Amino acid sequence: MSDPGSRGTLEALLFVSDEPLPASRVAKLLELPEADVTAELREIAEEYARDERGFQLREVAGGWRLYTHPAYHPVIERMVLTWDVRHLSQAALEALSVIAYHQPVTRQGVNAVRGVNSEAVISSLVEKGLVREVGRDGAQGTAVLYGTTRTFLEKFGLKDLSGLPPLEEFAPDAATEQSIRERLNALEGPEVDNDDDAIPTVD
Amino acid sequence: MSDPGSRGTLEALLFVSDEPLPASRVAKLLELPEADVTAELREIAEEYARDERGFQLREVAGGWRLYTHPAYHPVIERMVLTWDVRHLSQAALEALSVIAYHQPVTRQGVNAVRGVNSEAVISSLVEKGLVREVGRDGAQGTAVLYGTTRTFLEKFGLKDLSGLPPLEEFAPDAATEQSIRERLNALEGPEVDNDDDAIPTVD
Amino acid sequence: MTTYRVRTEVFEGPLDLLLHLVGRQKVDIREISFTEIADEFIAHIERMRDLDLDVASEFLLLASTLLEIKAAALFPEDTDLELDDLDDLTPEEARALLVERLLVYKQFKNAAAEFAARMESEGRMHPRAAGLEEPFLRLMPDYLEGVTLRGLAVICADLEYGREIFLLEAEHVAAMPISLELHMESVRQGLKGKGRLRFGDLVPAGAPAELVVVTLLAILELYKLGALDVRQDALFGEIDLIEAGVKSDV
Repeated sequence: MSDPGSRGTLEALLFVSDEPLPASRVAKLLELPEADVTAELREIAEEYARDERGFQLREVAGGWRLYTHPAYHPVIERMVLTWDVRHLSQAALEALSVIAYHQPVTRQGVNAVRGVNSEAVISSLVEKGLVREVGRDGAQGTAVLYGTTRTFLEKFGLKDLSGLPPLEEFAPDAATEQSIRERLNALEGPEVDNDDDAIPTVD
Repeated sequence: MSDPGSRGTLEALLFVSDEPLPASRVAKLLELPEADVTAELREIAEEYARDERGFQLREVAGGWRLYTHPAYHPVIERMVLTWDVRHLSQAALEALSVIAYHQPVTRQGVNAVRGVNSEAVISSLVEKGLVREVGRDGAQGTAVLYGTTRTFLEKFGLKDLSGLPPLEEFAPDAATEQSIRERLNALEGPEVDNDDDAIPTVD
Repeated sequence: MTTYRVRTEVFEGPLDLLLHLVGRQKVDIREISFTEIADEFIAHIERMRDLDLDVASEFLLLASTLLEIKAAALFPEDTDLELDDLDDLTPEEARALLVERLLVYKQFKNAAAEFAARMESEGRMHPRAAGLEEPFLRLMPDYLEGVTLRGLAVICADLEYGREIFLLEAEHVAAMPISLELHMESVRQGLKGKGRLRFGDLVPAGAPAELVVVTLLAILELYKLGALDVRQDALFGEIDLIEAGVKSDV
């Protein structure tokens, strides 16, 4: 029953952890190969899903953590006051996405993409623990560099930053791109159409 | 799957509770007869025991609560003992004292009293189980409110927070206060002396 | 929820706005028509008037953003070196720059939508956070070894008195920014235990105007947070502050 690598042991350890539990740490504690621990954790995760348990085991932010199943969110919400993360504003989400993809990045870097001052929005992201100062930009003197936190990974269900969907996926589609180009060019009259190839690209 | 009285629903509710959950409360929440809820809870408890899970469902004073299975207590103990044993830094003690006296308080509140960013320090207090999230500041959107834990109370043998010594006991005496004022006025030059009464006091 | 939906349509910056305008009409980059854009705003506000004053005022905020567009020749000055000399660019080059900027911005706007969706689905899962059970708590290293309750109280009192000295310095020595948070904390502390206070207790007669203003702001902020209740029985009468949870008629 208390076989070190058993499901029960892992369940018990996960149960008392209030942060993602790295498989490496469990492996060290139980003196087992990390691969075995990871395999057993995967199996537990699958078992919970198969048995339609009220909870699930997920790999997030560098470790494994137990969560409730999303199907029961409404009833949990009725019982406990939950932090509704949906309340991030559009502005905050934009700044967060720029920081997530461009980190480490200065506030000016975020401003440059958004075309608007992002100071207040970044402060609110720092306050919410989603973004933190990760250093100073040597070239720009003392400009603060921002990056995302482990809380960010947890809140967005990411194992690590490599789990971010590739930015290319979000490139505007051909039709949108075409319409932006056309509409900005349209007032110019026909001679501009020929210039299309000559447009310098900025990246 | 999300049938109100289902095993999944009850599991999810038990999962997010860190205190015994009365069957009557669950019954009210789910609008089900208490007897049905109790029967289902018993069944879940038996199932966990039968399947030799790492956790068990027990009826204790005041309700039902999930606990780790005693068979795994030695390994949990070993895990707890591997935790960081360094003592608290001065910064951590400051943050802890501010949280103890001002709880529930946001990180911004701690920053305001300490005059420096307290993010890392608060995180370390949370990790050590001395401080925990106690809610969200509704007015400020999603800012986390911090308070001290049961561990904190136990360590100091306090029944509750009202046992904290009143801060006023430790306020500087009149003489100290006077000397602070004089020192400040000295910097100002003679014409300010008349303003003595106008110095705002905030207590 | 309706408000929330409307709010997502609110522009926040020049690029956001331009992107929107581009989607609706033709925009000549060399000569962004301020009139046209202003008309656009007015039309929005007309539509919003019955809906939500907040939304309307956000649009007004945008009007000033537009002025910024004009003033900064479409881009905030400090953002991109290449854009500082926008005047030197040919209209075609300027247009091309703007197109690229809009495309990049659009890309992140799309990414932000994905983030919103992820956050929404993550918010439906609640992590196990119950932590250690009692029997294990005693095993935790004693981080508080040698620390006494008295010690903690002294630290906190020192910090608060340090803060007061800082306040005095701020008032007397230099035009330092006055922290609203510090004052909120002070008012909160003042009320704690006593239950109620008069405004005059916080701001003595003859106090500098800045202190009166910041104290009032702190009170309003605390009122907004629900930390206290405010009563004033007569016009220009004494203002009473009552700690939340304390009976106001006592």
